[in-house]
Amino acid sequence: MMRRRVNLRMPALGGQGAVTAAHIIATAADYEGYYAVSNPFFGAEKRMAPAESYARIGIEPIFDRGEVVYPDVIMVFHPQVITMGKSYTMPFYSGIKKDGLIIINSDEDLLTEEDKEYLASLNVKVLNFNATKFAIDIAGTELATNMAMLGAFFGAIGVVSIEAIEEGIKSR
Amino acid sequence: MMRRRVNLRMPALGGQGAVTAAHIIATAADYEGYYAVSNPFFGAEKRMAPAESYARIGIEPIFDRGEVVYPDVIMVFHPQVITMGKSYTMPFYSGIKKDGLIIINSDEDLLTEEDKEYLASLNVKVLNFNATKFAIDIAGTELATNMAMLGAFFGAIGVVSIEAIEEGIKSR
Amino acid sequence: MYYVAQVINDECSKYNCKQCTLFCPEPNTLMYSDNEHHAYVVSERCKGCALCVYVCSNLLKRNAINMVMPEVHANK
Amino acid sequence: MYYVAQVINDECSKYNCKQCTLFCPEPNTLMYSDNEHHAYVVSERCKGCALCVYVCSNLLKRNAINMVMPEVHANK
Amino acid sequence: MKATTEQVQYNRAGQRIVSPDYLLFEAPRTKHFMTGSEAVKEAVKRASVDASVSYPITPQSEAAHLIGELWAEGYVGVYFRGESEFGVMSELAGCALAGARCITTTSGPGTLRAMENFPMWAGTRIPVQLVLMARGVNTPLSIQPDNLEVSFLLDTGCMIWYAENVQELFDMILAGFIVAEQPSVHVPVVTVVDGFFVSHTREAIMLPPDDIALPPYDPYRAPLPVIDAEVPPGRYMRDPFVMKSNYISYATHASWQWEVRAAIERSRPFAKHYLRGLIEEFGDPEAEIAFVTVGTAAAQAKEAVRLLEDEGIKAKVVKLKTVRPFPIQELREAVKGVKTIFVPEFNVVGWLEREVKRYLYNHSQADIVGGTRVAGGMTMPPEVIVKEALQYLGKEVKHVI
Amino acid sequence: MKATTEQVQYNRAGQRIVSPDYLLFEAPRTKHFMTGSEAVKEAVKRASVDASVSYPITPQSEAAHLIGELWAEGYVGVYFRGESEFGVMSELAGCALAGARCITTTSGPGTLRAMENFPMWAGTRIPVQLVLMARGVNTPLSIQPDNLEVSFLLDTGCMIWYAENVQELFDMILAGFIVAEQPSVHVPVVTVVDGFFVSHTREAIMLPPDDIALPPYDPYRAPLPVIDAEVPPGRYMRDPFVMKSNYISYATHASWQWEVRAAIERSRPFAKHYLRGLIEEFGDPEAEIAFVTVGTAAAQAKEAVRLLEDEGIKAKVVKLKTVRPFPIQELREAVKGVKTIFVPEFNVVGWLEREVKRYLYNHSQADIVGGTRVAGGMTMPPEVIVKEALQYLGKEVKHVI
Amino acid sequence: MSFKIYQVNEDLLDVVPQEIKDLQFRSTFNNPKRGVLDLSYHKELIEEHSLCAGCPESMAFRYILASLPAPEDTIIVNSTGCTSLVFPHIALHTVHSLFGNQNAVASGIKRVLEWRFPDKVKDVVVLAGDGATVDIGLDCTLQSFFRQEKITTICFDNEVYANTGGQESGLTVKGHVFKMAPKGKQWNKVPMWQLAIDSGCHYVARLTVSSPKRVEQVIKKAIYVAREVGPTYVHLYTPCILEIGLNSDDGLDEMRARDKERFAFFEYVTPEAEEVIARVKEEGLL
Amino acid sequence: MSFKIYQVNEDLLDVVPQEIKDLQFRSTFNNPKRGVLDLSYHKELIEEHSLCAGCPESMAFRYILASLPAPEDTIIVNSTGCTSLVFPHIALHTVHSLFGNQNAVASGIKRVLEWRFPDKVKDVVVLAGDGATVDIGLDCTLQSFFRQEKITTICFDNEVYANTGGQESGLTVKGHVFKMAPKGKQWNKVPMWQLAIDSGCHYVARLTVSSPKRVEQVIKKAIYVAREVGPTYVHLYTPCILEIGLNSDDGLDEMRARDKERFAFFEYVTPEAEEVIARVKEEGLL
Ligand SMILES: Cc1ncc(C[n+]2csc(CCOP(=O)(O)OP(=O)(O)O)c2C)c(N)n1
Ligand SMILES: Cc1ncc(C[n+]2csc(CCOP(=O)(O)OP(=O)(O)O)c2C)c(N)n1
Ligand code: SF4
Ligand code: SF4
Ligand code: SF4
Ligand code: SF4
Ligand code: SF4
Ligand code: SF4
Ligand SMILES: [Mg+2]
Ligand SMILES: [Mg+2]
Repeated sequence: MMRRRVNLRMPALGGQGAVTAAHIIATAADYEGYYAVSNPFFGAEKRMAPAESYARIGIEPIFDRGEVVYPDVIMVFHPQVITMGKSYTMPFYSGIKKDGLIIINSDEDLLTEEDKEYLASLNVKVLNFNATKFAIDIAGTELATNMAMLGAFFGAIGVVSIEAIEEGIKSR
Repeated sequence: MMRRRVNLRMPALGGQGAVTAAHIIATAADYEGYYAVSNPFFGAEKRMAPAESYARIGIEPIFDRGEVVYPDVIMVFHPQVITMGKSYTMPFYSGIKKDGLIIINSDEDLLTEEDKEYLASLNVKVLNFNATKFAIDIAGTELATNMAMLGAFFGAIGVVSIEAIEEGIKSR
Repeated sequence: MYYVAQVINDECSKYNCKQCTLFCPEPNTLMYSDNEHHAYVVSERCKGCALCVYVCSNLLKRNAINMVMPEVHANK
Repeated sequence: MYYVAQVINDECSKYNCKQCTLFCPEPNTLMYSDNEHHAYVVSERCKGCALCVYVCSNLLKRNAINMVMPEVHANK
Repeated sequence: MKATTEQVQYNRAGQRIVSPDYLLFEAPRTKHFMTGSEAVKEAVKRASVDASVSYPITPQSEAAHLIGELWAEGYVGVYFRGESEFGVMSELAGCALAGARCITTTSGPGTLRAMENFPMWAGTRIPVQLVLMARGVNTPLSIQPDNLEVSFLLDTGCMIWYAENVQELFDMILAGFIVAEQPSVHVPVVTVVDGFFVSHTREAIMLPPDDIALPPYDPYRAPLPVIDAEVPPGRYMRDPFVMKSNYISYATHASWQWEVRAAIERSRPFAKHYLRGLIEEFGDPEAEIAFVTVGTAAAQAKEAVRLLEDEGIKAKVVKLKTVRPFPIQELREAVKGVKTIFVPEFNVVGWLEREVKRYLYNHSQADIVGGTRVAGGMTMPPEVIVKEALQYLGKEVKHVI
Repeated sequence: MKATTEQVQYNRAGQRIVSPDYLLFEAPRTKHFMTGSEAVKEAVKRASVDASVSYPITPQSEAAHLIGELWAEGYVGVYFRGESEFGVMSELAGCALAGARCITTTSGPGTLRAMENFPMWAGTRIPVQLVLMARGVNTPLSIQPDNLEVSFLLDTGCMIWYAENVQELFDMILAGFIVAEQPSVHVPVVTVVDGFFVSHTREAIMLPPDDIALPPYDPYRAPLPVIDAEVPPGRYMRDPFVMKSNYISYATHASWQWEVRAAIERSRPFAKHYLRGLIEEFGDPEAEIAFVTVGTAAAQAKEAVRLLEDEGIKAKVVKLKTVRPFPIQELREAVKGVKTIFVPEFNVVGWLEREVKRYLYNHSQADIVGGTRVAGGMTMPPEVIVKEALQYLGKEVKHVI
Repeated sequence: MSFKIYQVNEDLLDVVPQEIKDLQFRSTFNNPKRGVLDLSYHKELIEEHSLCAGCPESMAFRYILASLPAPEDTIIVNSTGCTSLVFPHIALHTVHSLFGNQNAVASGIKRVLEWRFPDKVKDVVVLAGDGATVDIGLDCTLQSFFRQEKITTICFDNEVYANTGGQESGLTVKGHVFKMAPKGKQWNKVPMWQLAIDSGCHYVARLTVSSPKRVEQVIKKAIYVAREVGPTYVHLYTPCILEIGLNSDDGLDEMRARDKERFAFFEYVTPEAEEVIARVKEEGLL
Repeated sequence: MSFKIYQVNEDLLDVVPQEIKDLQFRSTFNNPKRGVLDLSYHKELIEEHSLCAGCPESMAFRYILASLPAPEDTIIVNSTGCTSLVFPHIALHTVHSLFGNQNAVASGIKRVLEWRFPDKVKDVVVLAGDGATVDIGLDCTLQSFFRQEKITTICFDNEVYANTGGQESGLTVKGHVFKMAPKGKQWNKVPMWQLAIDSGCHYVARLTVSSPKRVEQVIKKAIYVAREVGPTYVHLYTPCILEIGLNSDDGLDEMRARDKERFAFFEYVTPEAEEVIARVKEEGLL
């Protein structure tokens, strides 16, 4: 995925660490020599209430800020984002750009036929990945869900080095 | 004294009743069929501190308001207005118009030669009248000083009827 | 965050207690059924705080409620 | 308003009291002269409240200060 | 509640209820002589007011005292002194939310102390009336007239009206309730006068009888439910969605703000009717010199127009009675053909000049001059206005001052 | 206190004192990655700050916490949490009067709660710095970015500066102290950023080392005596004549107010130097389309200019770094030849559009369009700016969104 | 009394959402004997909320709402804070205005309702956090007590500004390290209950919300006294588990620990209030 | 200590006005034993004022200024009200800012002076009316007590808003008819001295200003305690003769009458304060 700019949106629930994830992504990209900006959605999020964060990565200076209205990548941190509509946008993929990517923390397929048709029309790839289960299995705690999601992201886009990712995690 | 408008300024000390006097004058003039407006100087006057009030009388609607900067008549309610400079303008007669009138509550002549020359150049008449003494003599209290000053004013300009003056006093 | 409460109906039915229903912080979530003689959890409403478990297990030693990982159902 | 206080020096000198100087509400107005053994009024500063008379006459019954109509002097 | 010939209705003070038009335009009037503060009392007395809360500050205190007297006399339902202007404006919000027709008064520092309440009022859509008797704000302290504070209120979402004199103040207060309470408007109205120049000046005023009054406020016609537990709240609050969840809050907040401004726009026809136009013109309609002004500056400018006439120069005054809504079309119309516009103001910043330039940008070629400016409390002598105008125009200053 | 090579001086935190020019322009810088709130900390750390008082409100709280940490670390002399924004701004006034270099932060409702303090600050001539992280004001409640509140501050007598991003915020805070404390200026400075868009956004920033710092504030160079009982008070107070006698108060109040505005004018050369100009231009200098903006709206407009470029349309951004003083000449110069000016803003009222029209009245023939407008907290997508602009210009909207 | 406003038009019953119908058919209105024991069965007046999982403030909300003697004629005034995330979900008239002005708004509402409905009982209850009540809102709070407003003020004391991320408040205990108090708070917790007593409240209580029944008793007393006598004040300890670093199931334990010390149950009653309470007890409403 | 700032340059002595020279040669600086007895002889620190003739506030001012232990290092913070007509005439550093924010401003000043001059004593004294202290300024006042600011707060209680023409204040007694209370005040006078105690003041006194010596003692104790321990509060009854309709010579009589009832002298001292007072007495400064 080589674009002039990659805009990333991460709908999650309060307490899942999506803000941290966005900052790690941006820091890593910055370390790697890209331009990068990250920010959370601007709310007073409580545990279990909707929360969202964003990262922008590019090859020229980035002025744009605020919530990502037209994302290239969407990472859904919690199934309730979809099943209970705990999302800042309805549907959660609103604004997704052509050839985009969606990663959902779930084994199960949560999309309707309608959703799928629409996404297919934009050539958006959808990846189901149970990050929570992965976190429990590997790290022994569901609190590592955000790290697992990060892994999936970096794996999928593959432009940032391991060293940079470590730098991003350290700087938190 | 027949002018399209008569503007009256009354420098006094807090507690002397100059505000009441202005209102009586204006009410009386209104009753008599003139256009009239009165107002105090806009301060938080304490007993013995400078205080000032104003009245405007005319034969056409009066829009002008606020302190009288260019008076036709000045009534000085207390000698300290002159001797101790307890006046909002320096000298107390600043802005006086040609052919104007000044009434001072004092037997004594409190003006300097310079003052006199200037006032003479504008053909301003100066009347010394010990209203306080008059008030004590006639009403038995120095608190009637403002009434005595009023008397002097109405006497000097002579355009408002006794009935109107009574109306003005009643309306307070 | 990822768990919800579930009453072990048979355990609960041994008592006529209702205590946990008073301490759940969520409204309309942990209720009692007189017919079935046990408490029950409206799991979409449960936030998984586990206070009910504290009440039932730690305070009352009844161990009639526990936390489970819920199944995710597509909202199709 | 139109009066100021004046100490009756001879009366005041009978006492070594200074009481009125403490109760005058005006600063630097009613002072005491040790040399001349009596209080004195700086009359330009006096506001004529007559509290000194209350102190000297009503409270102390000394009647050594009273209110007078001041002379007006042109400030030429 | 309509007052028809068949069925005479009375308010809780025992006054006969008449239509707003009757009270403002038709009822016989008699002449009185009084101050602006007293005129506030007379207006409130005829306005079936339910509640007022006061706090002292010069120059509005007297008006507030007099409203208190109306309470003691049974004309006002609820009245008390609050702890500060911040408290007062919040107490008044409570009164209005509970369904009362409300009025209060303040000045200068009081306005700023209460500041956070005004956008809250507007957003809460309560048709509260604030009579603002403008004075200077600290620092340095000044208790004298200066209308800088009005600048701070322009963007609060309240309607801003401006009365020139005692008579206009009386009439505007009555009109204020009527217009603010229209279901399609229902936002607060700030009725401004210059402190002292109007509040403390005694002049002639024509008043309708005091045994008639406006129809009482009907909270059940309000666009938002009244907080009285007599109507369903649903799951609703005055700032509803915002706290319910963040993700629709921005849209709500934005649309709500737009709606408040739209409500002000919708007030135009009502204001036009009850104020007899949003502007008043004085002087020579053909003049190429115009003074665009509000309040006392308009009064002073009128005297200046007379003086200029004496000098053989044609001029006119365009007095704005409302600043929010701003009489955009009326102003553009009124200054057609005008070559020089002076905007005399009682403040140092020239907020009215800014408004005038904004709305005349690309709608007039006239020179717009921000002056005469007076601040801190002095009057604006007509002689000075004339002198400054003539100097600007390069004309000889003949008139003696 | 000059830092010469001969004599190295240190502030009370043990940092080496360097000249403002050295700190801002000459010291070597290294890249860091942080939020706007963290950048506030970095700036304060290098500013020899004496005192700060805080009150929590989103989105400024974090910046305030971090200043507190600097206090705990010994970089700031006095720090505490006040009881409300009203209290905080008054406490800070006390700190400044007593001779401290002061900074605080607030947002939206906090600004309004403290409102009365700002003209008081200006009139008291204290060079306090307020970092304002703009957010919406009630009602309805919104914690999200919206810069309506800036409109309320424009006429307070404070300087108003506006930073676009994390880097600019850092530099402006340092420059703010230097300019505000000039003896010929000596008024407060409000350094605005859009809340969240800057406070909570993490991006790259170049920082000078943190063992150097600005020269400490010298209260004895202030134009008014510091309240420390070390200099003669005479018979003097910060609002002197006013209370001494009414009769000179109006003149005092007026001249004092004029002087505050004159002080802001006198800040121009200093601001120009330390901010490297009062405006920044981006895009095609010859463009006939210009976006005149501040803050985040400038950032978004820059992206829009890029998109327009993709569409083959030339446009530029004129970003104002200061609003008070307003860059009048700079703006007039920058829009020479421009046919259409858009003023995108993060509020419903268009206060910047009003300013732009005021200052361009009779100085430009360009069409001035108040838009794109976003309020209540949403971002302003460049795609939307482009769409609205093209629609206004009657051009085809090719760009996909 | 107007609980009828919750009755849905019969013709609409099939289109109205279940949660609204539940309010009509499964809630407890029009019954002054309602209480916390209803919580096990009945539809509550809070639909849901977005407070943290396990937050004791939520428990307090449930108990208070269940204990109102006349919810159908109760107006709730709140302030900004975590609690304000609950109000939009409450099926009563609730008002949010500004942070800290809650007692001023409530005063206005109460007085106007007394004027508009002289023959009806309308209870006005203020619910706000410690920051709202004791810091920024202290003037409005105490002045409403001084003025003898007939309202009940309930403070949710979580000893911190929670909603803004954990800053020291006036009710934080001395020495505790929070944001804006990085060296630990330098001064004592404000004894708000004492200030309430000296400011003219007729019923004052201090407690944790560890005992639902006790909360019910206190709330009922406070409301009945406010109706007839004057201001009443209830100070509830509702710890912010998030900011003091507790797990979501620790809140009750924390409160039970404090029951034995700082927040031992404390009640103050003036003689006029005593009379009302005695009468209400006799009537079986307490 | 900086009383030298009052010393006029010798070369300028002949052009400096007498009143300034008097400050240098006839005032009592640099002497902690100064007191009200100096009033009979020495140049006062108030030059003149525009309060009403006979106003007891003026007497209070004279006593307080004469009693400051270190006027040359004292900052006075005031508020809006009748008292604000006096401050421009005081030969010390005085600050007026806004109505009711006096204790906030004073807190800032005190803390910065402690930071700037760690080795010097700088006394910060607040002087304000009842409206400023107890109504609009209550939050700032009490919070400065809570925060344990080392300042002395003096309230001039004339039981009314005098400067704005006589409106009811929180310190007006119940039933009194004033403006804005046309049916008489509906609620009790606020027991501010009690609130000061609850709020953490270490020395609290309530008295009229009928006895200059007593005022001196109280002011000195309050300042010495504030220097070392924490906030102190002095509540002075200074009746507004104008608004209660007394003659200009009635003020003293009115205060002497109240000395026997509502304003009977009352003092509260914490143990820490007691210690300081005892030591200062030993040093002969009290
Ligand atoms: C004037 C103003 N200042 C600050 C805020 C920000 N604010 C909102 S809630 C809050 C803290 C509330 O604390 P508290 O009252 O204790 O309630 P909690 O969140 O702890 O339940 C603050 C500071 C605001 N909304 N308005
Ligand atoms: C914010 C604000 N509100 C109101 C005022 C008006 N005001 C000035 S002095 C004053 C009364 C002062 O009363 P008090 O503090 O008791 O002092 P007193 O005049 O009685 O000595 C008032 C209401 C003001 N200056 N600022
Ligand atoms: S506490 Fe345990 S036993 Fe009691 S009702 Fe709840 S689940 Fe059943
Ligand atoms: S886990 Fe918490 S929310 Fe869920 S039922 Fe138990 S107490 Fe209620
Ligand atoms: S009170 Fe009387 S006797 Fe005593 S000093 Fe004064 S004038 Fe003299
Ligand atoms: S009359 Fe009053 S002002 Fe004059 S000296 Fe006596 S006490 Fe002082
Ligand atoms: S932040 Fe604290 S008080 Fe707020 S909801 Fe979470 S636990 Fe409760
Ligand atoms: S109005 Fe009252 S308090 Fe004010 S100066 Fe006059 S007597 Fe004193
Ligand atoms: Mg709290
Ligand atoms: Mg008072």
